[in-house]
Amino acid sequence: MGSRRQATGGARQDAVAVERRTRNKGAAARPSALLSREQKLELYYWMRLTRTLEERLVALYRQTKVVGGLFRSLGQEADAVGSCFALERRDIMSPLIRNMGAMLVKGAAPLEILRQYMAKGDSPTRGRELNIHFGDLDRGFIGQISPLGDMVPVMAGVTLSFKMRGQDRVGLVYVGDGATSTGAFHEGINLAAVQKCPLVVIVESNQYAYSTPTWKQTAAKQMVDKAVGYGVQGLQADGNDVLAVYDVTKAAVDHARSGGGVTLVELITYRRKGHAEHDNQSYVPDGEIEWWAANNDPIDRYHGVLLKELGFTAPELDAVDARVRDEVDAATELAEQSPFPEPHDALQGVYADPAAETPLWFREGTRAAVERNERAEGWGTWDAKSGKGA
Amino acid sequence: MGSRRQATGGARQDAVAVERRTRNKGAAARPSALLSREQKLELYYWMRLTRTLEERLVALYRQTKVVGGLFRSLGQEADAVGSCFALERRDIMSPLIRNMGAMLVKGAAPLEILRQYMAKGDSPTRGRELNIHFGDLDRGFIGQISPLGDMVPVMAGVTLSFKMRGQDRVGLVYVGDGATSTGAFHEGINLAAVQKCPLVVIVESNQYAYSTPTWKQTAAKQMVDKAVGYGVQGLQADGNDVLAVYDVTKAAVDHARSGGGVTLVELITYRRKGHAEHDNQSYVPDGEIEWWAANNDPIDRYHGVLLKELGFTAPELDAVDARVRDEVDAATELAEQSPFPEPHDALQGVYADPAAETPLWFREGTRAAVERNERAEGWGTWDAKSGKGA
Amino acid sequence: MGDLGRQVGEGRMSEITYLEGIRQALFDEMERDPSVFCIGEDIGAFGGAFKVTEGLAAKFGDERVIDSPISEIGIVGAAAGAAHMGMRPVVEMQFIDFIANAYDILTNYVATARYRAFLPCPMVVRGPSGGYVRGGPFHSQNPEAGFIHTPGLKVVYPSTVADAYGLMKSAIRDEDCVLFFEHKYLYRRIKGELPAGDGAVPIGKARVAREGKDLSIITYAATVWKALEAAEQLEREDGLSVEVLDLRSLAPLDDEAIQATVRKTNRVLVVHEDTRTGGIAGEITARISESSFAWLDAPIMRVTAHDIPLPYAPQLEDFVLPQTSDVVRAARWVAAY
Amino acid sequence: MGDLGRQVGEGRMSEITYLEGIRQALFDEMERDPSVFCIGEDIGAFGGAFKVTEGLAAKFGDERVIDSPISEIGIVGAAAGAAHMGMRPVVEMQFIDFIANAYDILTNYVATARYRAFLPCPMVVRGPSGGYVRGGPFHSQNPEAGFIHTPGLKVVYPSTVADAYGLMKSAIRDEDCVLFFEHKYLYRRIKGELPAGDGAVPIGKARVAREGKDLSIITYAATVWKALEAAEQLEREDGLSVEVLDLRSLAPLDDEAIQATVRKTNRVLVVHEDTRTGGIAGEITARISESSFAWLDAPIMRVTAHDIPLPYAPQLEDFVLPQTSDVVRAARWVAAY
Ligand SMILES: Cc1ncc(C[n+]2csc(CCOP(=O)(O)OP(=O)(O)O)c2C)c(N)n1
Ligand SMILES: Cc1ncc(C[n+]2csc(CCOP(=O)(O)OP(=O)(O)O)c2C)c(N)n1
Ligand SMILES: [Mg+2]
Ligand SMILES: [Mg+2]
Repeated sequence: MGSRRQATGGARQDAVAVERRTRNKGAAARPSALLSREQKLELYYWMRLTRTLEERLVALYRQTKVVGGLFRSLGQEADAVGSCFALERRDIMSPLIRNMGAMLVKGAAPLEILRQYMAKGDSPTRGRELNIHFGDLDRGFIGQISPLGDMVPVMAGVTLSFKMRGQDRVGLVYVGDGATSTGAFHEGINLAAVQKCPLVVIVESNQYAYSTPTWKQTAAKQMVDKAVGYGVQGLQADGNDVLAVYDVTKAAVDHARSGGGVTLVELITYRRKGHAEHDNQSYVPDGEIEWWAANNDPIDRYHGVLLKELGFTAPELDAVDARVRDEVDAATELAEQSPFPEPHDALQGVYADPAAETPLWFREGTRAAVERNERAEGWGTWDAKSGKGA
Repeated sequence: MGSRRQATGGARQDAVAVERRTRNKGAAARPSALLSREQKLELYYWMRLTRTLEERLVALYRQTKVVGGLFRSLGQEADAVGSCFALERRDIMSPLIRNMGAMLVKGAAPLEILRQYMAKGDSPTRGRELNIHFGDLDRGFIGQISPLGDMVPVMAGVTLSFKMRGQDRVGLVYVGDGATSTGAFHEGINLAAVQKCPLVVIVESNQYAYSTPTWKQTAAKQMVDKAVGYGVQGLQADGNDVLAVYDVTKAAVDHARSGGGVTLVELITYRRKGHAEHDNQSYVPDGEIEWWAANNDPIDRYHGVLLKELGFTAPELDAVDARVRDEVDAATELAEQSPFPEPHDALQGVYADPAAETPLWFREGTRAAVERNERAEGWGTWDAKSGKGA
Repeated sequence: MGDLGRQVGEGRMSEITYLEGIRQALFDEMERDPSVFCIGEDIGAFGGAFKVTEGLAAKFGDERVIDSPISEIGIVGAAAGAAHMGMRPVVEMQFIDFIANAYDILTNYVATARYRAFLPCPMVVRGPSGGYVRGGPFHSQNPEAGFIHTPGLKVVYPSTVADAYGLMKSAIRDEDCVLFFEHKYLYRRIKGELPAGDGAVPIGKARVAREGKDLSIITYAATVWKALEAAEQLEREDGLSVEVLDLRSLAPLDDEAIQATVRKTNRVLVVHEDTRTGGIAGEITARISESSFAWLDAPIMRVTAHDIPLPYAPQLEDFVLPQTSDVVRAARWVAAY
Repeated sequence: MGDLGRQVGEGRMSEITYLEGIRQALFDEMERDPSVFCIGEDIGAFGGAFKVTEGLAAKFGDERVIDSPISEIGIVGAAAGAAHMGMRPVVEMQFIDFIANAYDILTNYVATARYRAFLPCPMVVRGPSGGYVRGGPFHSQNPEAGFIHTPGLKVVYPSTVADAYGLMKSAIRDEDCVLFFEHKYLYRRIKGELPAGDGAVPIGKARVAREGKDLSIITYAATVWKALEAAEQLEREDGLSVEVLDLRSLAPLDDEAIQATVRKTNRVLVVHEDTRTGGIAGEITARISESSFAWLDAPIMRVTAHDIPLPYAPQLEDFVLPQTSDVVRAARWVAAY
């Protein structure tokens, strides 16, 4: 694996190279140059909120208040936030497990996320689904499911409906570098490409799929190369530069909105935490994580840009950090007070009609089977002597 | 659809352009230049045999002696024959419905094919599977199944086994231009690419998938563009030039054999008959079929090349035609005499163990259920008065 | 009404085929509701492998009758996405056998959308199903068992023209995903009249196809016709009065109708064309056992296909699939028990 | 024996977990037969999401413990191709839920290979299955029903360490494709000893997990343990003598063992964790009805999950899945009938 280790290390250089490529564009041509001062600060806010909220979840996880696994996007906050920031309110986005930042941008509340992770009854899915697997059509995001790739054809259909109805709306779907290997990804992006659906497909090249490095996932030199096989526009950017991410996604969104169809956007980033919190990352070459943490943290980088290039002051940014902490504290307090689901709520809403399932016959208080079966004589009692129910 | 019609028509020019590209290679560099005189004649024989046998099948189909549909490869004979001719005996090939020619090259007998189409009991699948859905590992071909794309991952595994065992063998799998849209194709070629399996994937660009033209199948400009997304070698050739087909496939086979891994080969051809014999091709633009028949028939073209460039004489080629006719006549006679399957043969071999299923209880002579159920009193009789079995 | 409408519409008072019944329902619903659209392979100008959608593209345009790539995952997923946004997609599987390719997205995504995410997913997946047509192992399947097992999906499988028409209407109007299995053996063999009026047939209700008192045959799809044939023969030759229940809906099952016929005749034969082990007959048997054990005068018996991939040669296919004579023989046994 | 062999080997006389039993069988078979190899996502150096294959790559090398792309169709298809050529692949589904993605290639290609093409396809598809672990709708499934319905596939689902070990050996040695479901709730909760000797457990044979005379509970996988708990409680509190039959093999089913227990106790409860409609309990009920109706003193009743996508919150999951108290209550009802 020696030489391959270098290949993984090589991603560093790629990232830098790509960054340069994106940044080299004349500043005026960059959509991010048109962002207001407030919006630029907002980008920082969403990234900081993502990280702080996830850190809070880690604390709750260690207190065993999180039910199930915990998934981090540490080091990928720019990818999620910068891309979703390029959407309009009416656009629809479908996130993956490392796109909590995108969901926040789309209006998901920290309180909702905390309740989800704690499997509370007033969480968005009322305890039915895990972690950030939830959505809201009104706010413009659709919850993922676990089988990877499936959201790509679903978003092909969402955006097909925009086209059919002549709606001025765009869709954006995230897919992991690993999930590009699925048949669902392939069928979905191909269908969207043929139909010229207004869809942006963001491939998050975070170098790993669980423990599997990208070179075991595909022989393609880079994910963006896949665009040509689908006959769609392919763009690539440094996923740890939030403005570059915004710029590239905005270009793709504009392309979609103006009838150009699908763009495959590759964002190059790095997953600094394990697949989930339990994963000890034994498979990561020594020093790799540390390198990214020290040299290419998206929040640190943007913090620097804000101070050094965009004329913000340290107190301004500190104020954002403080606001985020307060919001997460408040949400945590509320979430902890939330009730757990009522067991019987499980019966509601498998179908629109019937609106609820009935409890099965063997459950206390449900004697339908007994009552139906004339000859039934006993329930819950047994006479050992006679060998019959009383 | 007007402009699209031109797109379809444009394939003509593409085909010519590609042909030129392939033919321009220095003749010495062309593997086909190394073929013996006999081999060059053999190529003609296989193409002629394919066509004549299919024509015989049409006759039998009209006599309703064929059970089910009939699938032609008219106009694609060079694609199937030229490509398979590049394999060694020990190599494994997996054909599709329009690769009867490839199967013949690999040793499938006209008699077998006739028996299959007539659903005879001594056909290779004993009446279990349709038409040319059969294989023989000894002769080096594996039978396809209907769900499109599935043979790509299967052949990834076949060639993975070659690699694991250090065998000097290559695999070749055909896939239709339409079937490139399937998840199975994607997952199979990607896996083979990552594993550097010695596999040649031939995409047959015959312009249609059933009634669907290629531009509704993919937005890619050409199928060979898909190679880059899988990080594999991509080659393209005029599929109606049997020597060009041989050359390009031989290059891909050599690449695989020498450890280079997967090649995606696009062969540009044209499906002159409908999807199956019943299909009236109402969806084909006027004149398109006629153009291909008149200007780009692979057998006509090779016939010309043999006479004009390669020093063969008309009597030599006529002799091949005659031999083919005799062989097909003889095979037809035998196939017609073949017995139909015995019904009970259906019970054999779903599993290795148990070796056979038992007939179900309600079948004549099978009273297992009756015998098992003590209280059973009657079988096959009913007394209307008493309302009971006698 | 457009061309197709008139064409088939004229036939309303006269007989149309099962296939035309489906087409007419698609037509009527597309005309009624602009959010209904069709997507599938070769369904546009070509009208589909069996011509079920013939004429629809000409009437409603390419954008509402979409020729798709060969991508069963893609079209089912896309239908789900469009359905979330308020469309009413009808997906054609060129043969229902290929629904296997969409098994994940149907059972994991579509079926659970409402429950896990409160996302409406009103869509229909339809396609030619079933054997007796020498289609071989991949063009003859009856995949209902894998889907009635999936909470969140509905499954219907009509056997008559009126049901083909009426269930398609209800399927398209349903707020959830309905799998609509069409028996290709019946496509052009069965004729019938459409009812006056809307003609929608509610999902979840079985149909007594023939009244009887000695024995009940519970079945659906093509074997309804075999059961009816058998019933006639049994009446003629044995004086047996056989009731035939056509389930029509496989999910949800009509427990009431099943109970009613069982409690009436006290003898049951469950017949289906699908393979035996794990087929829906087991489920029906279990429900009867649970609800009506005390009413049974004989074991509930099953007549089904053998547990064998369906072979293609007529001699073999006929052996593997249940035939009318099998139903007759089995019915005699149960009646005589 | 290599490192893993010694490590686990030493434990042979002492207790090992269910998970270790599976790992040991993989190890022993890979050592015995060089054509055995594993393929799946993250199964190499990482050892798999549940660490079932831990240590195998170190011992047998990357080429025999292959980390694959996220491609369930790809790895199942590749396994089939390799199996044709004489290899013995063992495919891991990271969670068995994702077997849905391979439904086409498994049911259409793999299952039919021998029958339609006389192609041997000896391979195993294995993976963590089942609920009671707060895994939510896509990490808790029991997909056996969709596969026992497919002629050509075998399905096993062990509940003990010895069976996990012994059935894996038989599965790898089988000439056909065996789906090997591993209950993830049992992975580290169940301990036991491996038998001396080869220890292969034949496919198709059930196991009497507890003898009894008043009532039979037929079940498999995690609910075997719930049935045993219930049986103890019923013995203690009601003086009921309950027999528990652990099916172990779901395809083929052990009809003899089922008949034997039914004819012995005359009362049957079928228990499974899978959802109710279309679950395997229906098939078992039908087989009993057909073969042993005359022996039944009570209706065959089912205790199963509710027909609901499995929710994730503990309160909801516990409500939807069958619990020991449900088995107790149901058993009392059947016994008292
Ligand atoms: C179809 C399918 N197969 C396997 C899995 C198990 N699984 C969950 S996440 C994961 C890795 C995903 O990697 P990638 O797509 O790169 O996303 P990332 O976690 O890096 O963001 C795997 C294999 C799954 N969820 N779905
Ligand atoms: C998964 C799947 N979906 C649909 C079909 C139905 N079908 C059979 S052949 C065909 C068209 C195939 O076109 P192409 O791959 O281009 O091959 P060609 O017939 O042109 O050689 C279709 C849609 C199928 N066999 N498998
Ligand atoms: Mg990744
Ligand atoms: Mg084609």
